[in-house]
Formats: sequence, structure tokens, C-alpha cells
Amino acid sequence: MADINAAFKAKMVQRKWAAMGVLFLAAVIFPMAPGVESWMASEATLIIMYIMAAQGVSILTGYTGLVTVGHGGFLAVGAYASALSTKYLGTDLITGMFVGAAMSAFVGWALGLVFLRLSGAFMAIGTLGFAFFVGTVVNNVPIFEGREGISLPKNHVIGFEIGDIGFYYTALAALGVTTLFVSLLVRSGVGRAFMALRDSEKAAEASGVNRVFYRTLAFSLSAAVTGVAGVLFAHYVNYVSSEVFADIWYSVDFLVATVVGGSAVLLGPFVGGLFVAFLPTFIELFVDQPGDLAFIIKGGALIFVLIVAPAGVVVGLVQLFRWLRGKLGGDTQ
Amino acid sequence: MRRSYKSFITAAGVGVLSLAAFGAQAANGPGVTDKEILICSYQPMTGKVSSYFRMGKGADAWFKHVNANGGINGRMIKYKMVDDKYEPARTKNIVKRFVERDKCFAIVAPLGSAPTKAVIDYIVEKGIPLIGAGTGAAKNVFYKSRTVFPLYPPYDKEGTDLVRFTKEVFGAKKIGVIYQNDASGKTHLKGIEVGLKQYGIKMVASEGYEPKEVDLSSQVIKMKNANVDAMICSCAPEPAAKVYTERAKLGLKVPVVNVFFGKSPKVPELAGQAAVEGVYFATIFREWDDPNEHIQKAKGILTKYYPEEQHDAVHLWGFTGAQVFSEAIKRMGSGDITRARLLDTLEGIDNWKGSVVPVVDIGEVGPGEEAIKHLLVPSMNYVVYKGGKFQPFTPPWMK
Amino acid sequence: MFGQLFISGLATGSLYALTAVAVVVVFRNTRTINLAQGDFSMIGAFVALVLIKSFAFNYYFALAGSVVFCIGLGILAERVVMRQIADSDWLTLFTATLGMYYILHGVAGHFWGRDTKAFPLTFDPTPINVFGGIISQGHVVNMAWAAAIGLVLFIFFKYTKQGIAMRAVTDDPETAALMGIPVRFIVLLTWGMAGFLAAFAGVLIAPIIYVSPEMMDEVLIKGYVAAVFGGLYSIPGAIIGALLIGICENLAGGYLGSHFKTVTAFAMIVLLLAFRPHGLFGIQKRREV
Amino acid sequence: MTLLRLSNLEASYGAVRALQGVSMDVAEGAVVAVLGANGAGKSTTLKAISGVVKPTAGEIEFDGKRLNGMTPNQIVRLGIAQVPEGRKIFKDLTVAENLRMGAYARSDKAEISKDLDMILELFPRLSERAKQLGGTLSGGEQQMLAIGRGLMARPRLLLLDEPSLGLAPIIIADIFATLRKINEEKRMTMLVVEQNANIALKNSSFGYVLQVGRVAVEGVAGDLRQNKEVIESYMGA
Amino acid sequence: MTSHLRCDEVTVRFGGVVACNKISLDVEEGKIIGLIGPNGAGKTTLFNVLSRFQDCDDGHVYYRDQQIDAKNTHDMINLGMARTFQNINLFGEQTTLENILIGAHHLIGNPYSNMLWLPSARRNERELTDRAVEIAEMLNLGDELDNPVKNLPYGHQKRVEMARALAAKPEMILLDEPVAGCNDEETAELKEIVKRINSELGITIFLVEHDMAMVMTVCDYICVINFGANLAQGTPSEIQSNRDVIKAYLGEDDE
Repeated sequence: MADINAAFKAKMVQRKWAAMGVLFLAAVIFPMAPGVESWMASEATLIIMYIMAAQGVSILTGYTGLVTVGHGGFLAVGAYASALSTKYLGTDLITGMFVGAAMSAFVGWALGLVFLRLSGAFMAIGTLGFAFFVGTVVNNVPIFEGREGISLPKNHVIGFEIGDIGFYYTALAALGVTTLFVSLLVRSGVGRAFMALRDSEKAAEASGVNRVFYRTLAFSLSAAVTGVAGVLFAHYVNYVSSEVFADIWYSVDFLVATVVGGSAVLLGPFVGGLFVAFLPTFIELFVDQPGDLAFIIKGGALIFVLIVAPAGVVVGLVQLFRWLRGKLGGDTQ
Repeated sequence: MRRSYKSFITAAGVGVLSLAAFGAQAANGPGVTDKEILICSYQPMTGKVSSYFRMGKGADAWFKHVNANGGINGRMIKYKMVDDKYEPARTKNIVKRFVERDKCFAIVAPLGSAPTKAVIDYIVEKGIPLIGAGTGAAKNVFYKSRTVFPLYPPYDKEGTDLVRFTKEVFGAKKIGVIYQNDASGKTHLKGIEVGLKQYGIKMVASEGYEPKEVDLSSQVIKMKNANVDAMICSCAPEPAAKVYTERAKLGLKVPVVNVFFGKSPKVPELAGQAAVEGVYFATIFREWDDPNEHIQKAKGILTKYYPEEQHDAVHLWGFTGAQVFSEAIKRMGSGDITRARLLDTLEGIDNWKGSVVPVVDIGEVGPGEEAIKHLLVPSMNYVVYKGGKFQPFTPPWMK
Repeated sequence: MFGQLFISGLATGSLYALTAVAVVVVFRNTRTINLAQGDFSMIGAFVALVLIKSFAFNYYFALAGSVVFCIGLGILAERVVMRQIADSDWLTLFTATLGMYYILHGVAGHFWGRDTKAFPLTFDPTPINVFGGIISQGHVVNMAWAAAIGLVLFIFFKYTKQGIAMRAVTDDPETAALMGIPVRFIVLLTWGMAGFLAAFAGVLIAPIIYVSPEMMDEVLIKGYVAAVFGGLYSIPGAIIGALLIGICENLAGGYLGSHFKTVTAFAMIVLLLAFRPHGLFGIQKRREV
Repeated sequence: MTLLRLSNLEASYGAVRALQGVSMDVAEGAVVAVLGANGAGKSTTLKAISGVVKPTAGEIEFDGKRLNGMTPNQIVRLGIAQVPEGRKIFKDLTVAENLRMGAYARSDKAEISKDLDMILELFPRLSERAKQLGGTLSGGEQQMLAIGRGLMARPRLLLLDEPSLGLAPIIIADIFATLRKINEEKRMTMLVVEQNANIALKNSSFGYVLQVGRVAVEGVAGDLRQNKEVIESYMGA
Repeated sequence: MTSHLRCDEVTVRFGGVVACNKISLDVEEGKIIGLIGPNGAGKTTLFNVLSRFQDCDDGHVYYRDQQIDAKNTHDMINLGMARTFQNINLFGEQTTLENILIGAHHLIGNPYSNMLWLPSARRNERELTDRAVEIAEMLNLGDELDNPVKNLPYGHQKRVEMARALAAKPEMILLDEPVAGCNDEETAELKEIVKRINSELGITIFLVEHDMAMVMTVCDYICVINFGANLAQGTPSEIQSNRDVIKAYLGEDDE
């Protein structure tokens, strides 16, 4: 029994990595495939940025169990950190990502300390307040240039100017790194501590998990990943403005992406990011000027997913797959 | 399953072939066939500023009207609008799609400062004419390119003019400013500061507000407490209505002039006529109830194609770009429709009185020069709301 | 200036209060933060507007129609959506209400357009003087309405069987079930009440912030903040939170500058939560093992 | 006449098999004690009767009706009230409101107010504190309130889950005296779950001792008090 | 005798209720000590004080003569004290192995190198896993390593809790009702395990339990509390014949 289970699990793990590998390989080949135009790569870039931001949210909300409605704030922190360092120090995109991640991680750490004892609905409103706070700061403190915004030069990576395809590959590489990072993290002792805090704070503390340290660590790692996505958002359109980054709808969309895909599953943000970023474009393929219909479809789809697969699409599909297998296996016997 | 896959392949193949055939027509510009001209625009159909989608509806109504009357020189105008939710990253993708997939001939009457800022580099780089975008942000208006045709003057110039207005019409010495805390309001503020120096006036109070703010009482109270002689209101219609309601409530009787994008029948409708009585507005268009034939025609068209809409200035923004574009195509006659010819033709529109704008007079932009000379609506007029309607008002210096 | 800022703030705060109370009522009996609460109000306002404009109802009949419609909407939300996932975790419930938010937004936009619409002024626009501050009659009437609804709620929760049962379910659902209280019916009642409050909030606020699909977004967030401020379980706490936020916002706008106005509520809530993680009147749960 | 009959009742919480075949008979008008150590399944038995825990197997029959599958409020309407373990007073409701909730399933207003008077007479301490919040009462007062709340349903069968828990001996004696009085005056049937074997058996006519989800010993109360096994099951000798 | 854990007149009040009233007791190194008392006697509160989940209002707690009543909860593991919970408190979605590994959390070394799987962390992680497997086998959980614990039978879950506590390499384990809810078979098994942990690994055990049969056969020494105060202490046979204890358990018998 156990051996079968272990074997099954090993197989699933293998499959997961195989799936990820195929996915990335496909993503690498994609822009070069015949019939694929640059705008499709741009669409994919948008999805990549959403996936990455949702990965950040999933570290906190999925693996550590702290619901955040404020990751738009970290998106802004990452975006502005990189934008300012590009404008005043002339850093390139790669350096920008490190700057954005570091700044975001620092702010996340501080926020984690402030919200040390919050959970549930209280944490949600606290993080939402943080997003608004960031919005007000970038809107009013002169260095951020408010809604007028900061225009950035064309993107450079180690001295070479990159176009939209180059940007796509850069974003893809960054997504590869964050995916690797998240997958290592959640399998490590630190990831176990996060999940232990999520499942039972008491038992975690009794097992020696330092609640303060790991909560703030989860906050800063989560913020860092979303911060990198913010850097990409900023450089993708070469422009940051409080009109864009002070918007709470990013925060909400990232949370939706995390929930839809499955909050504590590696593939979850991929499905969720696709859902949030690509759904409007997808609907447009079938309906001309969907407008409000897009809203209705989005809401309906969201509720449908929650009712049918409360643990997210990925988990739901795995369960469906197992059920089907059991059913088919039963039939042949 | 298998069959749908096959049909998909077939469809894709047909698509690729037809695209190839499309590109083969060398003479006309992209998006132009003998039957049709495809032009595009991005609009905030949903999301936080969706009420500005009125601009797109205005342009759309005009093109529908054109098509219903047989198009222009035998060509229909296909006007494609896509929702960008006012998110620049989406705008960028949408514009790329316009250019690469849809092969749009030009981008006409799109909306938004932030979205346009994010895509203008790309649009110019690809040589796509950008006609009548709804933005007064400096980057978009002063862009050094011959392919950009801005709609209206930059906000800072308007701000300066409004200061002059308070001095020469109201005789004000110390003024107060209420502004929307965004790019438009802050640019107005910049222009106002220039005007203050120029006309020797003091600004004793300046209060911002957030576009969605529920209650604007504290801002108006501050105006009252600062004892201002006159107010400049850089407010969109809904907030303007709130400001005038509060102003009437507090009995603040000082004269007010509002920027042009707040000039809308919405304001008296929302705030009540009494509260708006005597408020001056800058404006760039004729009034909806102006007996002028072009306005009346536009009114009919909008009512026909968007019967639910209440007539607003933002619709006219859309009309302007659409009408100027149609005029240019008309003037190009039966020859090849190319982008280069479009630019030449547009620059050749001088002293044209055939649209909702009193006069369209497009200047020429040489290489390396700023697009400001391309303004579709270069001049600003004023109106005053009296006795239940907007009435033309001519300040002393324009007489 | 203080008096005027204070009174205007109080008027705004009372507009947040009904939404805050509804957030509390739903949360404490169902663990759900209802993000669609504002949109119930928005739909309610549209319904009232349609009744007035197209069916020539007078204000009070329109209000009544809106109340009936919103109660139905609340009950529908519970039966069709929330009951299916009633046993799920907090986040799922929260996200599901977000789904309802999207749908209601889309429906309103689809049927009534994205234009801002005026709501007929029902009261004499002449302002009146109260304690050195000026306040419009509409605001006074709204505050009176809000107070009246508060009183009705107070009587309902204090003296009626269903009201007490609702509080009993808040306190301990399992024991309530043991007493023969039908918990599911009470939950349905809770959503009906959310609809009731939403209709009043929407119709009362409509003449002031006008009617559009987005009209309640800001109010909902302030209402949620106010509810958390009061600890999420306490109705008086939510009302106090709402008034406090209205007043502090206005004072901050007046004395610190308008830049600080909208962020005030969030600065307040972040500060409060940093020191009192369960709100002002929240129950600090003992750490039991 | 048998009022309540459990036959081979099984129930579990997740992985815990709390009941593994419990059978009991409660005669009308009797006071029956259910004894046993922690985790023996006493509370689960009561919860299954009240319909809060759904049995996985076995039958519950009350006055000839099958209770399986009924909702708690249907069961209360049939005449079964429970005084839950740990009192479970509604802390944010006043004493009077708590009592009123006990009568939720009834609609005979005049009778309800009569019962209320009766209970306040029975527990004069409660009438002094009628307007206080339930959470502010002392442990003994809370137990009185919980019993009063159960009585407000005017049940034919009252289920009591550890009424002596955490109370001082003098108060325990007091409470049991009252229960006996109610039983005698109203002929109300009672099923009392207790750890405190002596006091429970002294005040009951029949007893069951549960051990790990099964009935280990049963018998007339007086006999059980002398029973070696009972002591052993408690003291683990 | 060496004192391993000692509490000295510990008092805890919740509002007006005194949950623990000047309780003193001493846990001798290397022994199995039982804490018993009727429901509501204050056992769990005392347990929480000892494992630093609860502050005491008065009195002190000493671990090997070091005062610990101001320590953080998570520091107790570093001192060498692990605990289990009355109502199983496992990480349900995770596998048995992962649950056991959480117990070894304080041995993961530098968290930053751990989360990036640097070579040292990798080596360390392998060692911890090996040890976790060893412990699992010792507790007859070898077959369940890859199963999510929420799918395990109750008795197994109890053992996983114990395994998690053992994974921390403790010198002392506090067991909060280790056999509550278990059937006879499971109880017998757990009893055996508790004895083995004590004798083979030399770990001091302090347990709260209601199952007297288990307490009497396993414990070297028993403390009884009632109404939040010390009632009696002694060897199992002394306790079994103590009049006060019998009275407390079976109830006041005034006849």
C-alpha cells in the first residue's frame, strides 16, 4: 500500500517536473514558431508577469496561510525601486530586478513586523490598507512624480538593447528563476515551517518554529517575488505612474489568480495567472467589444471554479484525473 | 476532438494565406482595401474610468453614420475599439495587436493619458498616424513626430489662461484652486503657477481630491476659510458637481471657472441647476444646444446609434478625431490611401468649418518639431451657465 | 472650521455606517466578508432610480421596491452561491463574494450603462445651521434615516426572537442548533438583512454620490475598514468606526491637507491593527491549547 | 415504557471512532446516568441523540419515532433538550435572553412566560441576574442557567452533559437536588452524562458505564455504586 | 535525584477564575511522571505553562534549574523540551514524513542556506530525513511515510504526534493525553512506545492522562491535582489507595 503510494507520488513528482519542463521548452520555442507574431509574445509576457506576481502571493497566502489583498503595493514598490534606479543610476533591467526584489523584500519584512498578530479578514484589510498607503505615497511624494509618472528609456540587458521578444525571454528567464526558487523553498525546511504555521500555529511553535521570524520571512520573500513582477511591469511599458501602480485591482487580481489556480500548488499561479491575464483577450476572440459581458463571465467563472474545485483548478484536475483512473481501473477489473 | 483540431489547422492555414494576400496589395496602406479602411482605438470600456468610454462611442457613432451613408469614396470605415481597462500594459499589447495582427491603418480617437504615454513611442516608431487621442499630457502633446495629431491643448496652457480669466473677468487678487489629484490636475496646477507670476495673482488655497472621493466638503470648506476672491476648479463632471453642491451649501458666493473637461450637462444635472448657476467653464467645442448645423447633426447621429447616452462633451472629443479623419480620407479622393498621403492631407486642412469644432486649422510639423502644431482643436472658448443653459461668453481679451 | 469639518465628516460617516453594519452582520454569522455588499446597494439604487424614472413611483414607494429587490438579491446570493461553499475556508468565501461583485458590476453596466446618473433630489437643497456648522437637509434626513435604521436593528436584535437567535448563532452555532434554532434559516435571514441594509444605504447615498456601477466601491472599502475598526463582531463598534473614519478623514483633509484625506482611513486601520489585532472592540482570544 | 432507545449506535469524528455500538434504553420518567472516563463516548452519545453528530450506523428511537436523519431543530420540537457540556452559555446574551433561546422552538407565549417564572423561582440567583450577560456569571450560575435554558424547551427528555464539571461539591449537590426535584415534580425524563460517578448514581435509577465507545457495564444505580468494575474503570487498577 | 523540570507555586488566573493555584511539582530526570486530576482540574493549563503557551501570574518554572517562565514558546525545543497536544494537532495536508520533519525544525541550520538548498543544507536535510525515517520505523509508521496524515487512522495520528516530538532530539517530552480516544489495542501499543522512548532513548516523560489503567502501569510517579491545586503525589500504588484521590475522582460521597 505504502509502496504503491510512494511510487505513485514519485511518479506524480516526476510528471510535475516533466510538465514544467515541457511548458518552459514550449515557451522558449513559442516566439520562433511559424505563424507566431510578436504581439502574441507580448500577450504571453503579460501572462508571465501575472503568473510571477501570483507566485509571490501564493508564498504568503497559499503556503503560509496569510491572505493578502495588498500585493499591488509590492508590485509598486518593485516597479518604482527599479524605475528610480534606472532613472538616476542608469541601471539595466537585470540590476533593476535585483533592486526591486531587495526593496520589496525590505518593505515586506517591515510590514510583516507591523502585522505580526493579524490573520484572516483582519490581515486582508491591513494589507489592503498597505496598498492604499503605497498608492498615496507614490502619488504625493515628489520623487515618484505622481500620476504624471516616470518614463523610462528602452530596456537594456548587460549593455544590449532588447525589443519585445528580448523582453519576453528576459521575463521568461525571470519566471524560471522564481519558479525554481518557489519550488525549492516550499520543499525546504523553511517551506515546511511556513506550512506548519499555516496549519497550526501552536503545533508549529511547539516544534520550535519561531513565529515572528518565519512570518516576516514569508512576507519578505513573497514581496520580493511580486516585486520582481513589478519591475517587469514597469519596464514592459517603459513607464511608471501612480495612476497605474496605485490601483488596488492588481492586488485583487493577484489574489484571484492564486485562488483560482490553487494557492499551495506549484502550477497554481500558472493557471490562475492565465485566467486573470488572458481571459479578457480570450473573450474578445469570440465576442466583439464584450465590455460588461467580460465582467459577468469573469465573475461567473470564478464562482464556478470555487464551487466545483474549491482547492483550485489544478487540484481539481488532479482529483478528476485520479477519479477517472479509479473508475476506469474499476471497469477493467 | 480530432475533427475540431483538423478544422482548426485548416482555419489557421486559411488565415495565414489571406494575411499573405493582404500584404500583397502594395499600393494602399495597411488596413486599406478597395472596400474598407480599418482603423482602431483603445478605450476604457470597463474599469475605473469607464465613463470616458463616451469618447469612443462618439467616434463610433460618427463612423456608423458615415458607413450608413455609403462610406467615403466607396470605402467603409471599420472602426475597431478594444477595452484596455486603462491598464498601460494591456494597452501596449492591444496596440501591438492592432499593428501586427489587424493591420490598422491609423489609430483614431483613443482615450487616456497613461495608456497613450505607454504606447506612443511604439506607435510613432511604426509610423502609424495617431489622430485625436484624448490626452492633454505633455509627453503626448509635445511629442516630436509628424504622425501625432493631438486633440486639445495641453492642460498647463489652459491653467495659465484660466488665471488670466480670473484676473480680467473676476478682477481677482487671491484665488483658490480645487484640482483632481492626477496628471490632469497637476498639469493644470503647473500652468496656473506660471499664470500667477505672469498676472500677479496670489493662490491662497489649493486643494486636491481623489477621483473617487465620496465627499469633497473639506476642500470647499478650506476655500471658504481662505477667503478667496475667485476659484479655479480643475474638476471632471462628477466631482465638479459635488464641489458646486458643497459651495452652494456653504453659501460660498465667489465666482468660479472650471476647466474644459468638466464642462458637461452632467454638472447641472447632478448638482441641480441652482448650484451651478453663474459658473464659468472653459470649452473647446460648440454647445450641444447650439443651433449650428454640425452640432445638431452630431446630436442626431449620437441619438440614433447610442440612444441611451446623454450628450456630453466627451462624445465630442470622439467626434472631432473621427470627423477630421473622415474629411482627410474624403479629400484624398479615389487615389491610393497611404499613410504618407494621409499626413499630407491632414496638414492641408486649413480653416475647415465642417465639424463640431468651430474651426479646424491644422499646422505643419517639420522634422524634429513638436506635434503641438498638429492640434485639432487649438483654441479655447468660454461659456457661462445661466438660466438653465450654457451660454457663450467672450472674455475681454478675445473681443 | 473645526465645527464645519466635524459635521460634514459626521454626515459622511453616517453614509459609511449602514454598509459597515451590513459587513458585520454577514461576517459574524457566516465568516464571510461580503465584497458584494456595496454592489447590492448599487443595484438597489438603480432599481429605485428605474422605479422613479420609468414607473413614476414616488420616493418612498421606490425605496420600498428597492428594499424588497435587495432582500431578494441577498437571499439569492445565499441560496445560489454561498450555501454551496458554506463549509469552505475563509478565503474561498471571500473570493466568491468577489465573483458576485464582478457579476453585479457587469449586470449593472450592461443594463444601465457606465454613465453617472443623477438621482432626484428629494429634499429642499437649502442648507441649515447646526451648532455653527452648515449641513444640507438631505444629509440631515439621511442621518435621521440611518439613526432610525439603527434603532430598528437595535430593537430587532434586543427584543425579537429571531434577532436574539441571530446573536445566539453568532455566539455559538452548535449550541444554537441544540436549542432548536435553525441555523441555516438564520444564515438566510442574515443575507436578507444584508440586502435590506444595502437598499437603504444605496438609496440614501444616491443623491449625494450619484448612481453608477462604481458608485459604492469607495464606500464599501470604507465600510469594511469601519467594520474591522470596530472589531468585526460589534454593530455599535462598526457604527462608531464609520463615524470616526468620516470625521477623521475630514479633519485630516482640513488640517493636514487634502493629500492625506483618503489615506486617513487606512493609516488609522493599519495603526490600530498593529496595536490591537482584533479591532477596537474585538475580542482578544486567549491562546488556548 | 421506554421513551428513548439506542441500538448499536456508531459514530465517528474524522478518524476517531467515538461510538462503536452503543445500546441503551431510557424509561419514561427515569433518571439514567451515563458514566465513563474522558473520551469514552459519553458526549458523542448525547450529540447523536440531539442530531448534531450524524451516526454512521445504528438506530435512535424516541417515543416510537426514528430520529436518524432529523435536524437538531426537528428533534428539539419532538421534546428533547440538551444541556451541553461546559454549559455553552451564549456569552453575549443576557440571562433572560439565554432562557428565551431555550424556548426557541415553542410558540405558546403564555406557557413560555409561566415556565420562565418557574425557572426563576427554581434558581433565584438567575432572577437576580436576569439582565447580566451570560459570560459574566460564575461557573455555578452558568450551570443553573444552562439547565434552566434546557428546561425552557419544556422537554420530555432532558439530556445533561456533565452538569458537575468544574463546580465545587456544595454547588454540585445543590444542582442535583434541583434536578431531582424537577424530575419528581414534572415527571421529566433525564439522561445524565457524568464523570462524577458517586453523585450521578446517587441521583439516578439506572446507569451505564461507557468505555472506549462501548457499554462496559450497566445496571441499577444502587448496584453499580457497589460494583468493583466501576471503580476500576475509573481508577484503572 | 536530579530535577529535570520543576514548578514552584505556579498560579494562573483567567479573569476571576483561578485555573492553577500555587501548584508545585518536580519531574525527575529519566523518569515517567504522570499528572492526573478530574476534568477541569487545571492540568492542561499547567501543561501550557510548562511548555510556555501560557504565562503564569505567579510562581516560577525551572528547567534543569534554569528559570524559563519568560522564554519564547519556540525556544523550548532548543532547551530540549518537546510536547504533544490533547486534540491531535498535526499538519493534516502534509505527509507523515513532513510532519516528523517539522519536529526537527530547529536542526535545519541556517534558514537562508536551507531554503536555497545549498550543499550543506542538502546534506543536513538528508540526515534529518534519515533520522525521521528511523523514528517512524521505531513507532511503526514506516509504511505511512508518504501518506497525508489526515488520511491515517486515529491511533497512527497519535503516534505521528509522538514521532514529531521525538524528531527534535528532546531530552524531555510532555505528552498531553497520549491515549485519549484510542481503543484498547491502540492504547496498548502507545503504552509500549512511551516505555520504549523512556528506556531506550533515556527521555524524561511527563504526561497528562485520563486513562488510569495506562497511567498506573506506565508512570514511575504520579501527581494529582484538583480544583487547580496539588492534591496528592506518590507512586501509582500509593495514589490508587489514596482516599482523597478516590473521592476526587468518584465524586463526593457523603454517606
